[in-house]
Amino acid sequence: MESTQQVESTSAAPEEWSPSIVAFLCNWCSYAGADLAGMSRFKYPANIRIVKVPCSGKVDPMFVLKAFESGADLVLVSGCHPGDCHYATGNYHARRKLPTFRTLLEFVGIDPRRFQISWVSAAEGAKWAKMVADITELAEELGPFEYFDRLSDKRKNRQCRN
Amino acid sequence: MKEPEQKLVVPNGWLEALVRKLRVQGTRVLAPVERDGAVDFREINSADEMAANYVNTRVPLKEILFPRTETILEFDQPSGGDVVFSGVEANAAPTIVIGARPCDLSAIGVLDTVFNWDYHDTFYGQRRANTTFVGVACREADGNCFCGSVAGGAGENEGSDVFVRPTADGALLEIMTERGKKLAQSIDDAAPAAGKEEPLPVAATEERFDVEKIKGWLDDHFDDDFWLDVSLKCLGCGACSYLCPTCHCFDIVDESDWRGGERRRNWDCCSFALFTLHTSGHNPRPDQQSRCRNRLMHKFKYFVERFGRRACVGCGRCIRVCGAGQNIVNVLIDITRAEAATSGSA
Amino acid sequence: MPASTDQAIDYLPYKMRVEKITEETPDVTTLKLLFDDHQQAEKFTFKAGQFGLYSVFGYGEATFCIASSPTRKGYIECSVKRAGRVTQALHSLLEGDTIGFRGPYGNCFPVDEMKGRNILFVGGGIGLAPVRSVIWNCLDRRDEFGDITICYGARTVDDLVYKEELKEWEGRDDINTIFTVDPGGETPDWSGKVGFVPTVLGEAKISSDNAVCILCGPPIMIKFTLPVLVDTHGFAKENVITTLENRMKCGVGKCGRCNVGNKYVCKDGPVFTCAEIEEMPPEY
Amino acid sequence: MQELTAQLREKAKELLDAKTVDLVIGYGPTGDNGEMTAVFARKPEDVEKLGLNGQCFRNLAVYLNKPEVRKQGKPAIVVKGCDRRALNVLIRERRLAREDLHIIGVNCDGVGEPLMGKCKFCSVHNPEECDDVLGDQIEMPAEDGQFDDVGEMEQLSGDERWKFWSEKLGECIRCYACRQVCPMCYCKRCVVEKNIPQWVETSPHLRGNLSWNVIRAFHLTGRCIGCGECERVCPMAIPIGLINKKLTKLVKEEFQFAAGMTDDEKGPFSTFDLDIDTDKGIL
Repeated sequence: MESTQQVESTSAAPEEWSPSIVAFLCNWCSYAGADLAGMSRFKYPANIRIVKVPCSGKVDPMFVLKAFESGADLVLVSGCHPGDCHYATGNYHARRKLPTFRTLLEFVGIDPRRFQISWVSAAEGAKWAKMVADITELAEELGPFEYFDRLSDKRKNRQCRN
Repeated sequence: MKEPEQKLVVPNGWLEALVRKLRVQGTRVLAPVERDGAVDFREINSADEMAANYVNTRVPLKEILFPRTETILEFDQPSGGDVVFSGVEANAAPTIVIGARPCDLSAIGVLDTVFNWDYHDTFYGQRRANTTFVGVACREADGNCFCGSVAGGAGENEGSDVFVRPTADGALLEIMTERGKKLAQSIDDAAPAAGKEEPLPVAATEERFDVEKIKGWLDDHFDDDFWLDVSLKCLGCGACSYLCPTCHCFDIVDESDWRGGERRRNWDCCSFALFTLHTSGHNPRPDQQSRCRNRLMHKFKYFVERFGRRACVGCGRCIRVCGAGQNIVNVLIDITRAEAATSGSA
Repeated sequence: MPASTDQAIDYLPYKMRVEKITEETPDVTTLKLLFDDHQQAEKFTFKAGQFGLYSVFGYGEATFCIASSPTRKGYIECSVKRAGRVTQALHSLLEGDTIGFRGPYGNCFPVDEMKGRNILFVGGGIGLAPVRSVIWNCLDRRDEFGDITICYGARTVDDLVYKEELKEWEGRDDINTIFTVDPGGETPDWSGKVGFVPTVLGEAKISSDNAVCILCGPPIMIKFTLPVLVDTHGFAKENVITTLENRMKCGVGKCGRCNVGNKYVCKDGPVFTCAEIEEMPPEY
Repeated sequence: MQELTAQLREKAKELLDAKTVDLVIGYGPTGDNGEMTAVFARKPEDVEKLGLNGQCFRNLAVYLNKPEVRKQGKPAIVVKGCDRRALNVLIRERRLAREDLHIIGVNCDGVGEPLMGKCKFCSVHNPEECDDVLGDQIEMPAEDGQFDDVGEMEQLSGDERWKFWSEKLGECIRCYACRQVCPMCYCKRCVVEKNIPQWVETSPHLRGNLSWNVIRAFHLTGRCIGCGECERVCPMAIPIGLINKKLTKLVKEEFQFAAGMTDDEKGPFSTFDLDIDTDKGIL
């Protein structure tokens, strides 16, 4: 949780808004894939803040909600391709659990596109870079995620008196 | 029943005119409004919005003075160990509450005691000072109302600033307080009562048990199988307490993220298993029977011993909302019977 | 019913700074706190036995007695065992960090009534914290009191708190000290006793003549120590004084969770005599 | 009905007399409106408090999770078909051992007046695998349209759904009646009470309420048997059952699963199936 709290503030003025994306990446594949993208000098937007997790199967839906509560405009969970899980079956569970959670969010009125799931292997640096560019563009198109932020509007730019 | 400071007679239509006038002045007016089948206090602009028939509101009057959640402090956490924090003003706009029921109004007396008996709670106090209550005698009660057994009944005027007794062609207004007098100045066509006005009959809430017998039994039966029998079906939720007009327990929590946060005061409930749980794992009230016992004892024994009044006003909400079908009236009837049996045999 | 304080409460804490952090044991830390505002510091007074609510912003408030003596002005100390959310946060503070403090609340040990009498202090584990406040209070006015005996025990040598002060007390000739650790908790160089507090206390030569006992520790220790004090040493229950540690949120008699019967621990306590506690329902 | 009541009392008395069980958890009338609430018969003479009628809509399985009830000894419990499904889930999740429990099943043709929604679509009128069964076998086909209300909600736009739920969930007072009445919500410390870190905010504001209600429903995915108790006990009349129902529908469609039909099934999230699981919607 500490990691998502370190997401830096997006600028407050609306004209300068750019999306905040929180990504939960599997340590064994997507995290390495993102690393590879960096080492390969693939350029992709810097809106993404990465939280390393041991497995996509470890991602509890509460992580996703907490990221939204903390101001994320889009949340991504990325793990190994089916069959490649370091723990044999973690991503098979993630493949049931996370889309179900996305459907639940959609049912209460949250745009399901704000919660993305992907499989990116350690070798797919290019896929990673392209996907981040795509979802950043998507997040820009969707605009600021106000549903949760509107609930916590007092947190924004608060001026304390002493 | 208290003797009013002043009695006024008003014709039909007085309420509509009063609300109109208050709204023109910009005063916030709360009244029972029906939405999706539930009646609750909401802001109104016109008396037409008021619910026509209601026994009582779903959420008790207490929420106007003691909201379910409120910010009591705000803080920012810039990097480093420093924290900037400040108090907040209570949200206490001048408010006129119309259509409150006698049971809920007498419950305000209980809250007044709690929030002022020692330290004076500023959040409660500011709202209390800025709120004027217009109570209305109940013409209808349902099977769960038991104010006649524990409090003054459907025509009790205590706790109101202005108490309304509907008549065939208007209402008899009992002006109870200085705040009430001030509000009365905004009421048009009011004439001093001649003393022969006949208010419409109030709802009958007959005495279902002898409330005076309860404390005597509680005094002697802290350890008793009765509490297990009463508590087994209790689910341990907070519905009864949250919707009780006198229950006032609260929690204080901090909520924050990287941008800062706030300290909040939220309703809490002694039926929750974690309410008294120490971090060490020790729990002074470890099971539902001790928690149910505490809730009842608090209302009918501890509060009486401490502050000289009961903390139950007979609104019946706990019966209406209990998912397990717990009925406090039946419990109290059992207690009074047991007390009668012991005092009879002694 | 104690007299009303007739003060307003807005739950706004004093802003304080962590001046010094002392690691007492692996899981107990003592924080020395200074007021940020000098005027507040000057106005602030408290009595031994009173408590306060310490807040780490973002984590919440927790209740502890003030562990320093009211005779030592300008600062307060609290000793915190790492257990839950707030205590963990208190443990991760650094010197210079901001912390909130509300208080002092509650009643106090009857130090003035103890004048001229012999005093037996009995503490167990972190339970020495409230006792320490009275001990220093009495030691700073040493000539006003009779014999002073301090009996303190912990599970292991490591778990003894205020180790430097224990040494100091042991070295003074105007105090009797009995320090003990539970069997198995001793180290090769441990010079004190080995045994549970009630056992060690039972074997000690203690007179209850003109004496009061201040007893704080885990409930299990109190349960077994009380009969020793009363039956073996002849203390009247009115003269055995302890503190209750119920959970609290407001500290000012409103939030409703610290009650034991019709008593609010935060207002009528936390200091009670064992005679008073015996009259209460067993919900503490 | 009177005949069934007599049979139940006789059975309960027999069990208590023989000390086969220490406690019979059943229904009994409270008050005068005929509503049936939980009765705990601990002595043979208590069985007179037991009864059965068409108002036995409560799901008593929840009481098997309460430590205060379990302390009374081995229980017998009166269940309808739907409640029996709850026992299956509890047994599957190792909360209960079948042999520690005496199950008195009651064949049921629906409860409530008017008939409750859950009964119209019920496929388990006759509880299976019981130690005793009361009443005649009931043949009653389930009506179509079990998920019509879910479908109506799905038809709305996202913004309309958000408006609906933010209004409804905004009313939640966090009394946790929904959790306390749910037979599947047996955690000793609920996720909302875990505070290091505080995952779900406990304040009854929309932000906390939204997280709480979403997580509550999610934790019941593939476990909810649709008894509808959560929605029935909600003092603020929030249609939370609809969220559970959406997940029930999803689990049925995506994973061909219905909770509590047997006591050795694996829940949809404790297993996976390479034949039916797809990468649909995954980048």
